[in-house]
Order: sequence, then structure tokens, then C-alpha cells
Amino acid sequence: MLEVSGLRKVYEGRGVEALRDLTFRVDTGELVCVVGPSGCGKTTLLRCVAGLLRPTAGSVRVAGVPVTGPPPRMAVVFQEYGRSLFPWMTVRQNVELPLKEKKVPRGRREELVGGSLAAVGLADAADAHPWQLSGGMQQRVAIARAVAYEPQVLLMDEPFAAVDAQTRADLEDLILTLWRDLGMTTLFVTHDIDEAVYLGRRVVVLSSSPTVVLEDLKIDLPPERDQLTTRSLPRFADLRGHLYAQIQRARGDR
Amino acid sequence: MLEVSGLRKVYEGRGVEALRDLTFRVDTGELVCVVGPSGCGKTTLLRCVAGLLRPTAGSVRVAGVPVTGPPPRMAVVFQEYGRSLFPWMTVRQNVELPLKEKKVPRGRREELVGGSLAAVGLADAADAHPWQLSGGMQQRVAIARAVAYEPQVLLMDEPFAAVDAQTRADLEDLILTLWRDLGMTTLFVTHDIDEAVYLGRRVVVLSSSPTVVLEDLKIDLPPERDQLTTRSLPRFADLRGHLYAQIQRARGDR
Amino acid sequence: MTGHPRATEPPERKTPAGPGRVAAGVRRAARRTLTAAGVPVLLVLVWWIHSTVSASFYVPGPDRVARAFAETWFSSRLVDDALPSVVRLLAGYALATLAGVGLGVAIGLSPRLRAAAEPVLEFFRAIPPPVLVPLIMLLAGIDDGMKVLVIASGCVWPILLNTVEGVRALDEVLSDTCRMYGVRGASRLRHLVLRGAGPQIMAGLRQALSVGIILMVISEMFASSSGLGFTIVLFQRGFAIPEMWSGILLLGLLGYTLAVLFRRLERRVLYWYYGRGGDRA
Amino acid sequence: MTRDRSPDSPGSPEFSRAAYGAAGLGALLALLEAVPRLGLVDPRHLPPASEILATLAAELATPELWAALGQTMWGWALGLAIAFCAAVVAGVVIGVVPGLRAATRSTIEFLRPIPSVALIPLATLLFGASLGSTLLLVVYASFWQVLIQVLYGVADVDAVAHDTARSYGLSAWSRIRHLAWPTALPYVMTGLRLAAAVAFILAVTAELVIGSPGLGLAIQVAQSGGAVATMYALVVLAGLVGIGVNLAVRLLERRVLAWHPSIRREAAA
Amino acid sequence: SAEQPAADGKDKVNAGVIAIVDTAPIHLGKAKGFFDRQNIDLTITPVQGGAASVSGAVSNQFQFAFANTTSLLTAREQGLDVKVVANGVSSTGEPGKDFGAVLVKNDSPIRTAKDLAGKKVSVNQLKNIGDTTIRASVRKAGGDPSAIEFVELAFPDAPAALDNGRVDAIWVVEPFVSQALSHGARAVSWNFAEAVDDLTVAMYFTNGKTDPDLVKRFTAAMNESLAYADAHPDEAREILKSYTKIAPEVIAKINLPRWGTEINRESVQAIADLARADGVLKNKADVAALLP
Ligand SMILES: Nc1ncnc2c1ncn2[C@@H]1O[C@H](COP(=O)(O)OP(=O)(O)OP(=O)(O)O)[C@@H](O)[C@H]1O
Ligand SMILES: Nc1ncnc2c1ncn2[C@@H]1O[C@H](COP(=O)(O)OP(=O)(O)OP(=O)(O)O)[C@@H](O)[C@H]1O
Ligand SMILES: [Mg+2]
Ligand SMILES: [Mg+2]
Repeated sequence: MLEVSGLRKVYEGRGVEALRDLTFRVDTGELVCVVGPSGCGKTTLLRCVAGLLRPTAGSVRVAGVPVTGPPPRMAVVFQEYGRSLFPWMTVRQNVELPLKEKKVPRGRREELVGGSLAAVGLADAADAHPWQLSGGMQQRVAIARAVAYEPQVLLMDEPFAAVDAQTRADLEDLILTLWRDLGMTTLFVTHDIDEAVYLGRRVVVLSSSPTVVLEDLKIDLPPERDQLTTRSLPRFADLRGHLYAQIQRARGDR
Repeated sequence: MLEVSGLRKVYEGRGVEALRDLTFRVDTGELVCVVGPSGCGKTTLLRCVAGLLRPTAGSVRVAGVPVTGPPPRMAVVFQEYGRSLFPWMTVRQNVELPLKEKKVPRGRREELVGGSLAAVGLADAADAHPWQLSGGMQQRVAIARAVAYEPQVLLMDEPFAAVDAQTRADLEDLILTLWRDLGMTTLFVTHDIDEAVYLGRRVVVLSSSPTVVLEDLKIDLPPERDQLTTRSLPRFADLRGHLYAQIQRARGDR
Repeated sequence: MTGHPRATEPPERKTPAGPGRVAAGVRRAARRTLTAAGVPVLLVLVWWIHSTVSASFYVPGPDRVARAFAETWFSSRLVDDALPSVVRLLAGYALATLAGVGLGVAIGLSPRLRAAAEPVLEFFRAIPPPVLVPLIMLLAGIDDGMKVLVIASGCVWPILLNTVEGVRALDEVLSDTCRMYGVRGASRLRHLVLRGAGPQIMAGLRQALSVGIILMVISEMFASSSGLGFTIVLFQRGFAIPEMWSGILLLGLLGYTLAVLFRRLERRVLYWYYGRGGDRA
Repeated sequence: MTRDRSPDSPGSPEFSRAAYGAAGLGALLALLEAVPRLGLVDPRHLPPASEILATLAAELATPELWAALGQTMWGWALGLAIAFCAAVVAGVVIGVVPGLRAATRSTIEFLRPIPSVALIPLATLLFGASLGSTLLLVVYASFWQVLIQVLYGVADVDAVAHDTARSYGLSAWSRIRHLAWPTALPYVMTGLRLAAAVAFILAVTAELVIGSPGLGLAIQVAQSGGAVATMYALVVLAGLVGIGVNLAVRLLERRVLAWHPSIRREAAA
Repeated sequence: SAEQPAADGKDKVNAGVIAIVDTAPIHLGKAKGFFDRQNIDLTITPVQGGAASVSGAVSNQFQFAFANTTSLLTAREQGLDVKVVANGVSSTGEPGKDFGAVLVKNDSPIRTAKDLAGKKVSVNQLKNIGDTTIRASVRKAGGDPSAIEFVELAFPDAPAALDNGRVDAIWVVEPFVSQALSHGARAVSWNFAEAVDDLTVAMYFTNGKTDPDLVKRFTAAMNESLAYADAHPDEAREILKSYTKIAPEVIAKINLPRWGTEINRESVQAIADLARADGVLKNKADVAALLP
């Protein structure tokens, strides 16, 4: 579904080589997590995949088609969640807008908007404006918007950074459920190694700059996951430890 | 040093009661963490303490003086780190500006700026503009700015939300070192319960809305902390479990 | 919206070295000239065809105007009439910038001052310059000082309004950051207010540039005996229509030149603003 | 403590705002009264405010003045409406369609500084001393004011918001309606305020210079008859109209920009 | 707005006329029904100055209009098809009793027209009838007209500029002459009266497209109006109150111009020659083509 090959990105202004050479693929309906040190180029990668940034070299293909602009039926949750919400719209309108664009009929739209807002715990705040919400609430609005959109490909950039531990666990399970139900191909950037292991079927570890794929790790945990049991599996701890060491290696290089 | 008594805050616009009745104190040179569910009013509390928001009722005192505007020698790391950096200044200028205002002599200033940028791992990016940095890097600039300022009181609102696990650990230790060396009174908002236990001498748990202090927990771990040993103490696990249960209770209420 | 300005300029891909680089530069310059000249050439063509089809005394053809332009302006007139006008224009513009930005910042920062000053300012803003000029003449005489003042009195509004709005719209988190770190007074002005309101102030300055040229003409309709605007009015009254149009042409060229210079300046001052858009696909 | 007012603080914001405005106008009146009375200028050339206001009151009692004002306001409203709509459409199209900005820049910068007053011969030729001439001048002058503001406004779209719109596949029209337009709106409102005044000025000036009927012609007649007090009374009337127009635009702004920092901050401050 | 017959068989005529003392006859004539009697339904549109009259007439928006001699000569020189149909206003020829004058402050060292040389003098429009006639007056008085520095100041603004010392002398017409004189200004030259004998200052004109019969009737009505106004100065003063804002006490005092029906061709020719000498006109004017 998603093929990244030889991807390289140099930001002209400062002459920063954000990505040197990335190659990996995500199959249809797969959930892959991306981890890497701060500033290694995860956001850059996501923007290239989303067709928002033109790569310096290499290519990205979605469903076999080279990406030149944002592909259809793709949803993105941006790291800068605050800026990705339209301040002139209420929460409900923000979530509803892409659905209107997709020409989802009214009834179904209301169902989707209501459902996704309830799922992220914001049913009460539907008529507030984004700037009347706390940071975590804003981030959840952005997630609700992506979820309601029912995308084929879902890109998320540290989507749970601003919420508390318990909410985070709930949202992780929400994503897992939706991913299973809708079969979305998902690329998930996170800093939380536990989260990467818990959610991902595979975890791509990026090195620090000059950025390459350090490891493409298969998560061989049982497909059915559960916050308590999965996290307490010995294999979970193994994988976690391994990834931790990898990231430390990634950072140590610089 | 910091006394919050009977603090209540109602946002007029939506009629949201963000804080109902908070009372707690932070002694001089103490490091207190605040945890609570998303949207419970942590940021609101911090803004009231910082003198940026007028409470609806109750009062805040810093060093015995009632807060009516930002008290001197206080630094804040905002949750909206991206928006708190001046886009027209380089990273160095951003960090340097408060020092210039404080009339720190040039030599000392350069030392402080260089030192704090190096401490957060951004020595290379000193001449970049904030919008040329990744999310985590921006957040670290905001931290460096607060740190270089050498405040008496330091308020931090989820300051490590956007950095990877390893960087986070490093920054935690940075804050601990500085706190010990400079004797800063610190109020630290976080979502990460482990972090709260690791850093705090006390942890204040806020309930979800209507927000009150659910618990003011003393962290009876040895004062010298270390990422490996402290986190593996049985008492650490106890405290962590206790807090987790508390937060769950806090959220369950709603 | 791939086309909004920060994204329009396609990111320059690889920068080839040596002679290739020069060639690319030449090609770029040529393309830029072509885009800049395309529409004007088209318009002149339309004008020319129109004038050959239906000749009118008041709308002479481009050839007549071009001839008049050469005869009228390639002479000492350029120095005697145009130059003093431009100097007055720049003086008035500078004055308006000072007053507009200064007053605008003060009003934008203080809701009370704004409440008190707004009706008075709106009152003066609605008074047409042609009736304001006699009043200014009463106070400032009839010489260059008056003309500079008239130009400033017109230019100041776009600058003032935009500054006020720009200052009012400052990012809250940035304001709070300044308050926390004790960035106050002049330093707050320099580092936060003027920079943060920069994009909107620039919009105002841009507006004011052409308003200034218009006011330059109007100011010279009073108590004058020379100047670009005066000459145009004189041509108009003397029914020397091609000459009049050539003067208008000169005004347009003047406006265009100033705008180009202004754009250069703006790109420098607001580099952070335009840079922020980044190189997007 | 600017952000949020405690609920018990006295005085409604609307009231105090009006009071401050009245105080400002009062100060201006006092100044205009004092300057001639103190002999700083000859009262024959600038009568004291009290005399001007008395004349204005007398003038307001005549139906001719109301007719003239009505004619001016009609030309103003019509011209402003045409200019505003045309400029918004043109501005959004130029701002949004790739390449158009670069292609039109030189033409815009060339045409913009051409003074409306220089177009008077053309206007009279085309329309004579009728509403058409006034409209031509009004539209030409106020069009640019709005256009430039729209161009700057459309360029102010937040990069992340822009990317959001693109990644959710918002159509060009949706991106204009839901992203570019709201972003540009604060700029447009400033443009509207600028254009409203310019349109009014040009409506009056056109009457003044071309002699189409209206307030400007009344001013001109007063001027050439040496009736100084009447002339200033009419000028004051023009200023009062300006205050009224601004109030209306402010009201509109509070409605359409309720989400904008400048307004929401004030609602709280 | 064209000259179609109205329902009652009258020709609709729109005349572009400046709202000043000079044009009292056409207003008076309209009030007296002189135009009705010629089957003309007259509308008087106030215009701001000579240039507006001429362009209004050329664009056929006005069938008839009023402009001063120099403006008409200039228009003619530029190839505009303007044709005079009636006299407009003439100088009384009597210094002290004319409707236009050069004024100075009472304490000014300027005593006569000759002293104007080297001084700053305001006129309402440069390169027009004001500066031409002032130069001629100064020359006649033995001064050097080339040394005068003229600046443009609208008539209403001129007295203030004189009071404030911004200029040394101002040229104004009624009602500003009487007004300023009563406030202590002093006349040093009555330029219309002095420059040329029996000067035709302004005229009514039409464009070349107007129906000759209508022109003939307009001329007749206009001449009747001129004669009537000249013979009934009180009624002329009275009509001023209807279309100007001149204060009644000023109206009572002002010097009225002479409203003869005869156009003094020699004076027009003289103005043309003076204008040519001053460089206002570039070529020798074809006065015959302009005048009827
Ligand atoms: N617009 C830009 N201009 C110049 N350099 C940039 C720009 N955006 C990002 N960079 C640089 O590219 C590198 C990678 O940035 P990116 O945002 O992709 O990192 P990231 O992996 O998402 O980091 P984080 O986890 O902190 O969000 C960084 O060094 C950053 O400074
Ligand atoms: N400007 C505002 N106007 C109205 N309501 C607001 C405003 N700011 C915050 N709130 C409301 O106040 C409550 C507390 O917000 P606050 O930002 O303090 O939460 P928080 O504890 O910091 O949450 P998070 O962990 O998600 O950042 C929320 O319900 C929020 O909707
Ligand atoms: Mg990132
Ligand atoms: Mg918060």
C-alpha cells in the first residue's frame, strides 16, 4: 500500500539533510510505528508520504501511485495539533468539514461526528471553539477528525503526546479497534517505545541524522492486544528493551 | 514560596468551571509535580500562578506577595511551546532575550545561552529559526530559555511531551541537577506518572472537573535520584501504582 | 491553494554549479520578466486596438501618448517637476509611517486609548483631502510643508489601521511569554509588537505607498506652481490630453518602481514570515 | 491580567467604550473651540466649534441637505459594494490560483497609484456629471484598498492549517471558503474600513470636482460663496458620517470575527 | 439628457454653469421664463470650473456651458469643437467698481500694480485669465510682469493665505473682493478693468453638434437674460441667494459685473495675444472660429 524507496530530503534554507536514504513498505491494512530520536526526521517522512513535501530524491508510492500531492482518502494527525484546527469553527464543525467534503450524507455524518467525539471523550465540548480547549482536548479533536474521516491510510504524528496516561491508553485501544474494523493502513509516529510495541505490527527505527532506517522490527506479539495482558508479556519487555537499546544507539551516533 | 488558596476559575465565555477549589503550597526550593486528567485545569492553574490569568476567587501568593501580574524571576515553559518561540528570532536570540532584559552581562549571557543549548542538545541549531526545527527541538528551545534564565520559580507545563524517551530521561536529569544546584522552586505539570514520581518531592493529583485537589502525595524516595536505580525501587512501583489508581479514580468520577 | 504566495515560488531544486548556474539564472530572470510584462503588454494591445477603432479626444492611442511622454518628460521637467514631487512624497510617507506605526502601536496596545481615539480618528479619516487641505493650509502655510502634511495625512490611515489591527492580533502565547520573562517597554515593542504585527504593518505600508502618490497629486492641486501632480492638472485644464495621459503613465511607473523597491524591503524584513511556509510540495 | 475580567468588575464594556469615545470627541470639540477663540487662527477662516455646530443644526433642518446627503450616501454605498465584491473575488482568485499573483503584480502596482482625480476627464466623458462618474471614481479608488488587503490576508494562511486542508482533500472551493477566507477576514475587515472611508471621500470629491449633486457640491457651493461656517458644518457632517460608518463596520466585525484573538481578547479584557 | 423634445414640445437643455456671481443672468432668465418662451426646458447643472464645463460640453452632456475666455481659447487651440453662442460676463471697466481685483494687506508696502513685480501673487488657476490680465496690468503700470511669482490658490482659500502672510497679494473675484475689502484688505489693481478695455471675461458656448435652431433660440434667451440682469441689478442680487451661499449682507455690497449682450471681439483677440505672449497659448488663436 505504502512504499517508500530511497527517500532523501534536504531542507534548502539551512542545508539540513533531514532524511538521507529511507526504504520501507507498509502493506495494506498494516499498522507500522516509527520511532527515532527527536529531530531525526519523522515528521519530515510523514509529510513526504502525505504528499505535502517534495522529496529531494527517491519516491513514495501509495497504492502503487507515485505521490505528487495528498492522495485521496488519507487522514493526517499533525504534531502541531493546535495549528491544524480551524479557530473559526467549533469542534463539531472542524470534525465535520472533511466529511462534508467527502459528500457523506447528513445523517451518517452526524453519526460519525458524534461517535468519534464521544470516543475521544469530547461529546460535551462539541460546540466549543478549539481555543477554548486544553491542549490535550485539542489533540483529541484532531484525532476525532481523522477517525471520523474513515480513511484508507492514516498518518499520525505523536498523536497522544498531550494527553494523560489513562486517556492515552483509551485512545490507543480506540485506534486498535478502528484499525481492525476498518482495515486502515496506518503509519504511527511516537516517542513512547511501549506504545510502539503495543500498537505496532512492525516498528521502524530511524537513526539520528544522517537519517536511515536503523531497524525494521517485526512485533511478534499475539494479534489481539490488551493493555494489561499484552504489556505484561515477557516478550513485550524483550522487544521494549531491544528498541530502547536501538534508540540509544541511534542517539549515541551523533 | 508558593501558596495557592481557595483558587477557583470560571471561564466566562463557555461558562466552564475549570478549577473549583484548589489549596496547596510549595515550599522554597521544593519540586512539586501536578498530575490530572486531560482538561482538568492544570494549565489554568499554572497560568493563575504565573499571574497571567485572574482567578475568579481565591488567591495565589509567591514569596508572600499576592500575585497580580507575572512575578519577577519566574520562568514558564508553556504547553504550546511552538507558539511561545519568536519566529523572527534565531534559537540563540530566543534564549538570549530574557537574559538581556535581566541585564545579564554579555560574557555571562553567552555562557548561559551556550550552556543551556548544549544541555538540551541543540548547540548545533543555535542559528536556526524555530520554524526550521522539529517539534521536539522547539520544545527543547523553550526549556533552554527557561533554564538559562536561572529563575527562582520555574513553572513547566508538560515540557517533555514532544521528545523521545531517551531525550526525556536526559532532560529530567537536567532539571533535577539544575533544581538542586540553583534551589529553584519548581511546579511541574506532567502526564507521565513515572516522571511525576521520579522528579517530584510531592505530587499533587487533581480531580477531573469540577476540579479539586484529590491528593497531595509525599514522594518518600531517597533524595538522590537516578534513572536506573530509583525507577527500580519497589517503593517507586508502589507510588506509581497508587497514583495510577488515583488518576483512574479522578477520571472515573465523570 | 497551492498558489498562495508562500508556496507559489516553487522551491528551486538542485542548484547547478558553474556555467549551468548562470544559464539557470538568466532563464529565471527571463521568465520573471515575461510574467511581469505579459499582462501589461496585453493591456496596451487592447488599448491600441480600441483607440484605432474608436478614436476619442479624451482617450488617445498609445502611440500618441508615447510620443507625448517622450516630448514631455525626457526634458528638464523630470528634474524640475517630478523630482521635487517625489521628494515630498517620500517625506510625507516617512512622516506617515512614523505617525501611523507610533500611534497604531499605542492604540493597539491600549483598549482604552482605542475607545477614546477611534471616533476622533474616524472623524478625520472621513474628511476628503480636498476640503482638508484648506484647513491644513491655515495651519501649515502653502509651501512644501503643507504638501508633505497633506500626503502624510492621507498615507497615515492604512498604516494606522493595519498597525492597530496587527497589534491587537498578536499571538497570546507570545505576549504571555514576554510578560513572564519581564520583556517590557521598549524591548517588548521591538522584539514582540513590531515584529509580530509586521506582516499587517507591511500591508498597511504597501497600501500607503500608492495612496501617497494619489495625495501627492491632490496636494499639488493647491497652492502650487510646479510638481508632477500640478503638471498633470495643468495639462488636464489646458486640454492637452495626450500629455495628461503621459503624466498618468509616469505616475503608474513611479508607483510600480516604488512597489518593486518596497517588495525587496518587505522580503528582507519579513524573511521569517515568508520562510515559515517552507518548501512545500 | 488582561485576559479575563473578574465577573464583579463594574461597568459594562460597551458602556465604558462609548464613554471613552465621547470623551475623545469632547476633547476634539474643546480644541476646535479654543483654537479660534484664543486667536491662534482667525475665526473668519476657522469659526469656533460652537458656531460650526449651530450652523450644522440649522442646515440639518433643511430638506436640501438631507437630499444631498442621501445622494452622496447612495453613490457611496453602491460604489463601495461594487468595489468590495469585485476586489474580494479578484483578490481571492489572484491569491489562490498559482502564477496569477506573479502575472498580475506589475499591472496592479502600475494601476494602483493612479489617482482617481486624474480619471475625472475620462469619467465625465463616459458618464457626464451623473452617478456613473461618481461610481467610476469611487469604485476605482476603493477597489485597490480591498484588493491589497485580501492578497495579504490570503497569503497569511497558517502552514499547518493549509496542510491539513490539503491532506483531507478539501476541494479548491472548500479551501477558499473554509480556510483562505476566514484567515483573510481580519485583513478584509481592515480593507473594508479603509475602502469605506475612501469611497466616501471619493463620492464627496467627485461631487466637489465634477459637480454631480450631493454633499460635495453643497460644500463647493458654500466654499465659493465664502460661507465658511456652512462649509465647515458640512465637513463636520462628513466626519460624523465617517464615525457612523466605522461603528457599523465594527459591529459587523464583532460578529464575523468573534473567534479572532483581537476580538476574543477584548471580550474578556 | 440629450436635446429631445419634451412632452410639451420643449427642447430639454442641460447647461453646465459655475455657481458664482457671474452666472446670475442665466438663473434669473430661467426664473423669468425667458427660456420657456424660446421653447427651452432648461436645467442648470453646477460645475466646478472651466475645464469641467468644456469636457461636459464636448461629451455632449451639456448642450451649453459657461467658461472664461482663456479656457475657451485653449480648448479651441487643442482642437476641441467649442463655439461661443453668447456673451457671459464683462468687466465694468471701472477700477474700484469691478468684480475682480488684486488685493494686499492694508499695511503692505505694495501700493500699485507696478509694485507687484517680484512678489508672490495668488491666482485661482495658473496659465489662465487671472495671471494673463495681471501681467498686462503690471506691464501697463510700468512694472516687470516676468518677475511676479504666481501660485495657485482657490478663491475661498486666498484671503486666509493673505492674512497669514503666506502670499503678498491675492487675486480674487466677488464675493471675496468685497469680503476682503471690508476686513481691511486694500486693492492695488483691478486687473480686468485695467488690462484690456471693455474685457469680455467669459462666454456661453456649445459644441459643434448642437442643432443650429436650438442655438439660435438659446442665444436669444440668453441675451434677453443678460440685458434684463444688467438692467435690474437688485433682482440679480436677489437671485444670488437662490443658488449661492453668499451671506445676504455681502450680496448687498458686492460689485456686480457688466452683463452686456455684445461680445467684444477686440478684447478676446487682445486676451489671445497676451496669452500667446505669456506662452499660455502656443499658436496664434483663430478667434473668428471661436466666436459666432
Ligand atoms: N522547514 C524546515 N526548514 C529547515 N529545516 C527543517 C525544517 N523542518 C524540519 N527541519 C529540520 O529537519 C530535521 C528533521 O525534522 P523533523 O521535524 O522531521 O523531525 P522529527 O523526527 O519529527 O522530530 P520530533 O520528534 O522532535 O518532532 C530537523 O533537524 C529539523 O531542524
Ligand atoms: N480560553 C478558554 N475559554 C474557555 N474555556 C477554557 C479556556 N481555556 C481552557 N478552558 C477550559 O478549561 C478547562 C481546563 O483547561 P486546561 O487547559 O487548564 O486543562 P489542562 O489540565 O491543562 O489539560 P491538558 O492536560 O489537556 O492540557 C477545559 O475544560 C477547557 O475547555
Ligand atoms: Mg516531529
Ligand atoms: Mg494543559
